[in-house]
Amino acid sequence: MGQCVPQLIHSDKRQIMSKDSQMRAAINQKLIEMGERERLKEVLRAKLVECGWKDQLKAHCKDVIREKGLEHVTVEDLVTEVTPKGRALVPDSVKKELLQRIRAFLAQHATL
Amino acid sequence: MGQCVPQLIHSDKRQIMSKDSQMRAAINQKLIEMGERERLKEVLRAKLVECGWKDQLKAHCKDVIREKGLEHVTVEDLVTEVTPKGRALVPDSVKKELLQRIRAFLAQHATL
Amino acid sequence: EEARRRQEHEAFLAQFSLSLCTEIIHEVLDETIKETATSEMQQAVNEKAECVAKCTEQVCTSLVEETLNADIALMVEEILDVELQRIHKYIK
Repeated sequence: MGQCVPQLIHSDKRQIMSKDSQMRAAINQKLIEMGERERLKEVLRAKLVECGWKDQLKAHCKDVIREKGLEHVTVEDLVTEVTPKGRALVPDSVKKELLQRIRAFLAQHATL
Repeated sequence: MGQCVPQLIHSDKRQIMSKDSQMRAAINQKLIEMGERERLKEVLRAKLVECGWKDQLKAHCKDVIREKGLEHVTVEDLVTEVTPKGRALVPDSVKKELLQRIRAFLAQHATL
Repeated sequence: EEARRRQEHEAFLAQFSLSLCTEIIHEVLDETIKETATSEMQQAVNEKAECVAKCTEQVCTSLVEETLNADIALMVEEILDVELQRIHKYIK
Protein backbone atom coordinates (compact mmCIF):
# COMPACT_ATOMS: atom_id res chain seq x y z
CA MET A 1 0.00 0.00 0.00
CA GLY A 2 2.89 2.28 0.93
CA GLN A 3 4.19 1.87 -2.57
CA CYS A 4 0.90 3.00 -4.08
CA VAL A 5 1.08 6.59 -2.85
CA PRO A 6 3.99 7.79 -4.98
CA GLN A 7 2.47 6.08 -7.98
CA LEU A 8 -0.80 7.89 -7.47
CA ILE A 9 0.91 11.25 -7.08
CA HIS A 10 2.87 10.57 -10.21
CA SER A 11 -0.25 9.67 -12.11
CA ASP A 12 -2.08 12.77 -10.79
CA LYS A 13 0.76 15.00 -11.91
CA ARG A 14 0.72 13.40 -15.29
CA GLN A 15 -3.04 13.91 -15.50
CA ILE A 16 -2.74 17.58 -14.54
CA MET A 17 0.10 18.09 -16.97
CA SER A 18 -1.75 16.42 -19.75
CA LYS A 19 -4.91 18.42 -18.93
CA ASP A 20 -2.85 21.64 -18.94
CA SER A 21 -1.18 20.86 -22.20
CA GLN A 22 -4.50 19.91 -23.75
CA MET A 23 -5.98 23.20 -22.59
CA ARG A 24 -2.95 25.07 -23.81
CA ALA A 25 -3.23 23.43 -27.21
CA ALA A 26 -6.97 24.20 -27.36
CA ILE A 27 -6.51 27.87 -26.47
CA ASN A 28 -3.63 28.25 -28.90
CA GLN A 29 -5.70 26.66 -31.61
CA LYS A 30 -8.60 29.02 -30.86
CA LEU A 31 -6.31 32.06 -30.80
CA ILE A 32 -5.02 31.17 -34.24
CA GLU A 33 -8.47 30.32 -35.62
CA MET A 34 -9.93 33.60 -34.41
CA GLY A 35 -6.98 35.55 -35.82
CA GLU A 36 -6.20 36.87 -32.35
CA ARG A 37 -2.61 35.65 -32.36
CA GLU A 38 -1.88 37.62 -35.55
CA ARG A 39 -3.75 40.64 -34.16
CA LEU A 40 -1.64 40.53 -30.99
CA LYS A 41 1.52 40.42 -33.10
CA GLU A 42 0.27 43.33 -35.19
CA VAL A 43 -0.50 45.34 -32.06
CA LEU A 44 2.98 44.64 -30.72
CA ARG A 45 4.63 45.62 -34.03
CA ALA A 46 2.71 48.90 -34.04
CA LYS A 47 3.65 49.58 -30.39
CA LEU A 48 7.31 48.95 -31.15
CA VAL A 49 7.21 51.53 -33.92
CA GLU A 50 5.19 53.98 -31.83
CA CYS A 51 7.50 53.88 -28.80
CA GLY A 52 10.60 54.45 -30.93
CA TRP A 53 12.00 50.94 -30.43
CA LYS A 54 12.25 50.33 -34.17
CA ASP A 55 14.12 53.58 -34.77
CA GLN A 56 16.50 52.73 -31.94
CA LEU A 57 17.05 49.30 -33.47
CA LYS A 58 17.73 50.82 -36.89
CA ALA A 59 20.21 53.26 -35.37
CA HIS A 60 21.92 50.42 -33.52
CA CYS A 61 22.18 48.41 -36.75
CA LYS A 62 23.73 51.42 -38.50
CA ASP A 63 26.22 51.87 -35.63
CA VAL A 64 27.29 48.23 -35.79
CA ILE A 65 27.69 48.34 -39.58
CA ARG A 66 29.72 51.56 -39.28
CA GLU A 67 31.90 50.22 -36.45
CA LYS A 68 32.64 46.84 -38.02
CA GLY A 69 32.72 47.99 -41.62
CA LEU A 70 30.20 46.80 -44.19
CA GLU A 71 32.57 44.25 -45.69
CA HIS A 72 33.06 42.57 -42.32
CA VAL A 73 29.38 42.08 -41.42
CA THR A 74 26.77 39.60 -42.62
CA VAL A 75 23.04 39.84 -41.89
CA GLU A 76 23.46 36.93 -39.45
CA ASP A 77 26.28 38.74 -37.60
CA LEU A 78 24.16 41.84 -37.38
CA VAL A 79 21.16 39.92 -36.04
CA THR A 80 23.33 38.24 -33.39
CA GLU A 81 24.90 41.55 -32.45
CA VAL A 82 21.73 43.61 -32.11
CA THR A 83 19.36 41.02 -30.64
CA PRO A 84 20.36 41.40 -26.95
CA LYS A 85 20.02 45.18 -27.10
CA GLY A 86 16.84 44.85 -29.16
CA ARG A 87 15.28 42.66 -26.48
CA ALA A 88 16.46 44.88 -23.64
CA LEU A 89 15.08 47.98 -25.30
CA VAL A 90 11.44 46.83 -25.32
CA PRO A 91 9.71 49.05 -22.76
CA ASP A 92 8.04 47.29 -19.84
CA SER A 93 4.88 49.27 -20.55
CA VAL A 94 4.62 47.60 -23.98
CA LYS A 95 5.06 44.14 -22.47
CA LYS A 96 2.47 44.90 -19.77
CA GLU A 97 0.00 46.18 -22.32
CA LEU A 98 0.35 43.03 -24.40
CA LEU A 99 -0.14 40.87 -21.33
CA GLN A 100 -3.25 42.88 -20.46
CA ARG A 101 -4.67 42.31 -23.92
CA ILE A 102 -4.04 38.58 -23.69
CA ARG A 103 -5.69 38.40 -20.26
CA ALA A 104 -8.63 40.47 -21.42
CA PHE A 105 -9.12 38.23 -24.45
CA LEU A 106 -9.00 35.08 -22.34
CA ALA A 107 -11.40 36.57 -19.79
CA GLN A 108 -13.77 37.59 -22.56
CA HIS A 109 -13.71 34.11 -23.99
CA ALA A 110 -14.04 32.32 -20.67
CA THR A 111 -15.26 29.15 -22.32
CA LEU A 112 -11.80 28.60 -23.76
CA MET B 1 14.27 69.09 -29.73
CA GLY B 2 13.51 71.30 -32.73
CA GLN B 3 17.01 72.70 -32.51
CA CYS B 4 18.53 69.25 -32.80
CA VAL B 5 17.33 68.66 -36.33
CA PRO B 6 19.53 71.20 -38.19
CA GLN B 7 22.51 70.10 -36.13
CA LEU B 8 21.88 66.49 -37.04
CA ILE B 9 21.51 67.35 -40.70
CA HIS B 10 24.73 69.36 -40.56
CA SER B 11 26.57 66.50 -38.87
CA ASP B 12 25.12 64.04 -41.41
CA LYS B 13 26.30 66.22 -44.27
CA ARG B 14 29.74 66.47 -42.76
CA GLN B 15 29.83 62.72 -42.34
CA ILE B 16 28.79 62.16 -45.96
CA MET B 17 31.38 64.69 -47.18
CA SER B 18 34.12 63.08 -45.17
CA LYS B 19 33.02 59.63 -46.38
CA ASP B 20 33.10 60.90 -49.98
CA SER B 21 36.55 62.42 -49.65
CA GLN B 22 37.84 59.24 -48.02
CA MET B 23 36.37 57.23 -50.86
CA ARG B 24 37.89 59.53 -53.50
CA ALA B 25 41.26 59.26 -51.76
CA ALA B 26 40.98 55.45 -51.69
CA ILE B 27 40.12 55.31 -55.40
CA ASN B 28 42.98 57.64 -56.34
CA GLN B 29 45.37 55.73 -54.11
CA LYS B 30 44.51 52.47 -55.86
CA LEU B 31 44.83 54.04 -59.31
CA ILE B 32 48.20 55.61 -58.49
CA GLU B 33 49.53 52.56 -56.67
CA MET B 34 49.11 50.36 -59.71
CA GLY B 35 50.19 52.96 -62.25
CA GLU B 36 46.67 53.01 -63.67
CA ARG B 37 46.20 56.76 -63.23
CA GLU B 38 49.10 57.50 -65.59
CA ARG B 39 47.91 54.84 -68.02
CA LEU B 40 44.43 56.39 -68.04
CA LYS B 41 45.91 59.82 -68.78
CA GLU B 42 47.80 58.32 -71.70
CA VAL B 43 44.64 56.63 -72.95
CA LEU B 44 42.82 59.96 -72.71
CA ARG B 45 45.56 61.77 -74.60
CA ALA B 46 45.48 59.18 -77.36
CA LYS B 47 41.66 59.45 -77.56
CA LEU B 48 41.87 63.25 -77.76
CA VAL B 49 44.23 63.02 -80.71
CA GLU B 50 42.15 60.28 -82.34
CA CYS B 51 38.88 62.20 -82.11
CA GLY B 52 40.34 65.39 -83.50
CA TRP B 53 40.18 67.35 -80.25
CA LYS B 54 43.84 68.36 -80.44
CA ASP B 55 43.55 69.63 -84.02
CA GLN B 56 40.37 71.58 -83.21
CA LEU B 57 41.96 73.20 -80.19
CA LYS B 58 45.13 74.05 -82.07
CA ALA B 59 43.04 75.75 -84.74
CA HIS B 60 41.17 77.63 -82.04
CA CYS B 61 44.46 78.80 -80.48
CA LYS B 62 45.63 80.08 -83.86
CA ASP B 63 42.32 81.90 -84.38
CA VAL B 64 42.66 83.65 -81.02
CA ILE B 65 46.28 84.62 -81.78
CA ARG B 66 45.22 85.96 -85.18
CA GLU B 67 42.31 87.92 -83.66
CA LYS B 68 44.27 89.45 -80.77
CA GLY B 69 47.62 89.74 -82.47
CA LEU B 70 50.68 87.79 -81.37
CA GLU B 71 52.17 90.75 -79.55
CA HIS B 72 49.10 91.04 -77.33
CA VAL B 73 48.92 87.40 -76.21
CA THR B 74 50.72 85.73 -73.31
CA VAL B 75 50.75 82.03 -72.49
CA GLU B 76 48.45 82.66 -69.51
CA ASP B 77 45.97 84.70 -71.59
CA LEU B 78 45.77 82.08 -74.24
CA VAL B 79 45.35 79.26 -71.73
CA THR B 80 42.54 81.17 -70.02
CA GLU B 81 40.96 81.92 -73.36
CA VAL B 82 40.97 78.44 -74.86
CA THR B 83 40.44 76.26 -71.75
CA PRO B 84 36.61 76.53 -71.66
CA LYS B 85 36.40 75.50 -75.31
CA GLY B 86 38.98 72.79 -74.70
CA ARG B 87 36.80 71.34 -71.96
CA ALA B 88 33.62 71.62 -73.99
CA LEU B 89 35.18 69.93 -76.99
CA VAL B 90 35.97 66.69 -75.18
CA PRO B 91 33.39 64.23 -76.59
CA ASP B 92 31.06 62.62 -74.06
CA SER B 93 31.95 59.24 -75.52
CA VAL B 94 35.59 59.77 -74.50
CA LYS B 95 34.61 60.71 -70.94
CA LYS B 96 32.26 57.73 -70.75
CA GLU B 97 34.91 55.35 -71.99
CA LEU B 98 37.36 56.62 -69.42
CA LEU B 99 34.78 56.22 -66.67
CA GLN B 100 34.10 52.69 -67.83
CA ARG B 101 37.81 51.88 -67.68
CA ILE B 102 38.06 53.22 -64.14
CA ARG B 103 35.00 51.23 -63.06
CA ALA B 104 36.34 48.07 -64.65
CA PHE B 105 39.72 48.60 -62.99
CA LEU B 106 38.16 49.12 -59.57
CA ALA B 107 35.90 46.12 -59.98
CA GLN B 108 38.91 43.99 -60.78
CA HIS B 109 41.44 45.34 -58.34
CA ALA B 110 39.91 47.17 -55.43
CA THR B 111 38.03 46.33 -52.28
CA LEU B 112 36.82 49.79 -51.43
CA GLU C 1 -13.74 21.77 -4.63
CA GLU C 2 -15.31 24.26 -7.04
CA ALA C 3 -13.32 27.14 -5.51
CA ARG C 4 -10.13 25.11 -5.72
CA ARG C 5 -10.80 24.27 -9.36
CA ARG C 6 -11.49 27.94 -10.15
CA GLN C 7 -8.32 28.95 -8.39
CA GLU C 8 -6.34 26.37 -10.34
CA HIS C 9 -7.87 27.57 -13.59
CA GLU C 10 -7.04 31.19 -12.74
CA ALA C 11 -3.47 30.20 -12.00
CA PHE C 12 -3.32 28.30 -15.26
CA LEU C 13 -4.65 31.28 -17.24
CA ALA C 14 -2.18 33.65 -15.56
CA GLN C 15 0.71 31.36 -16.35
CA PHE C 16 -0.55 30.73 -19.87
CA SER C 17 -1.00 34.46 -20.54
CA LEU C 18 2.52 35.15 -19.37
CA SER C 19 4.10 32.43 -21.48
CA LEU C 20 2.03 33.40 -24.53
CA CYS C 21 3.06 37.02 -24.01
CA THR C 22 6.74 36.06 -23.87
CA GLU C 23 6.36 33.81 -26.89
CA ILE C 24 4.71 36.52 -28.98
CA ILE C 25 7.29 39.10 -27.94
CA HIS C 26 10.13 36.77 -28.93
CA GLU C 27 8.50 35.89 -32.23
CA VAL C 28 7.83 39.52 -33.16
CA LEU C 29 11.25 40.69 -32.00
CA ASP C 30 13.06 37.93 -33.88
CA GLU C 31 11.10 38.66 -37.06
CA THR C 32 11.49 42.42 -36.76
CA ILE C 33 15.19 42.26 -35.90
CA LYS C 34 15.83 39.98 -38.88
CA GLU C 35 13.82 42.26 -41.19
CA THR C 36 15.49 45.42 -39.89
CA ALA C 37 18.99 43.95 -40.05
CA THR C 38 18.39 42.76 -43.61
CA SER C 39 17.01 46.11 -44.76
CA GLU C 40 19.74 48.10 -42.97
CA MET C 41 22.43 45.93 -44.58
CA GLN C 42 20.79 46.39 -47.98
CA GLN C 43 20.58 50.12 -47.42
CA ALA C 44 24.24 50.26 -46.40
CA VAL C 45 25.19 48.26 -49.51
CA ASN C 46 23.15 50.59 -51.73
CA GLU C 47 24.59 53.70 -50.07
CA LYS C 48 28.11 52.40 -50.54
CA ALA C 49 27.46 51.54 -54.19
CA GLU C 50 26.08 55.06 -54.71
CA CYS C 51 29.10 56.56 -52.96
CA VAL C 52 31.53 54.49 -55.06
CA ALA C 53 29.71 55.44 -58.27
CA LYS C 54 29.63 59.14 -57.39
CA CYS C 55 33.25 59.26 -56.26
CA THR C 56 34.44 57.30 -59.30
CA GLU C 57 32.76 59.92 -61.52
CA GLN C 58 34.41 62.71 -59.52
CA VAL C 59 37.82 61.05 -59.79
CA CYS C 60 37.30 60.62 -63.53
CA THR C 61 36.32 64.27 -63.92
CA SER C 62 39.37 65.44 -61.99
CA LEU C 63 41.61 63.16 -64.02
CA VAL C 64 40.23 64.66 -67.26
CA GLU C 65 40.63 68.20 -65.85
CA GLU C 66 44.18 67.53 -64.79
CA THR C 67 45.12 66.09 -68.18
CA LEU C 68 43.41 68.89 -70.10
CA ASN C 69 45.03 71.61 -68.00
CA ALA C 70 48.48 70.14 -68.52
CA ASP C 71 47.96 69.46 -72.21
CA ILE C 72 46.35 72.81 -73.00
CA ALA C 73 49.22 74.67 -71.28
CA LEU C 74 51.75 72.62 -73.23
CA MET C 75 49.92 73.10 -76.49
CA VAL C 76 49.61 76.86 -76.01
CA GLU C 77 53.32 77.15 -75.24
CA GLU C 78 54.22 75.14 -78.33
CA ILE C 79 51.91 77.12 -80.60
CA LEU C 80 53.17 80.45 -79.32
CA ASP C 81 56.77 79.27 -79.76
CA VAL C 82 56.10 78.21 -83.33
CA GLU C 83 54.30 81.47 -84.09
CA LEU C 84 57.14 83.48 -82.60
CA GLN C 85 59.72 81.54 -84.59
CA ARG C 86 57.67 82.09 -87.72
CA ILE C 87 57.56 85.85 -87.10
CA HIS C 88 61.29 85.95 -86.39
CA LYS C 89 62.00 84.11 -89.64
CA TYR C 90 59.68 86.54 -91.46
CA ILE C 91 61.45 89.58 -89.95
CA LYS C 92 64.89 88.19 -90.89
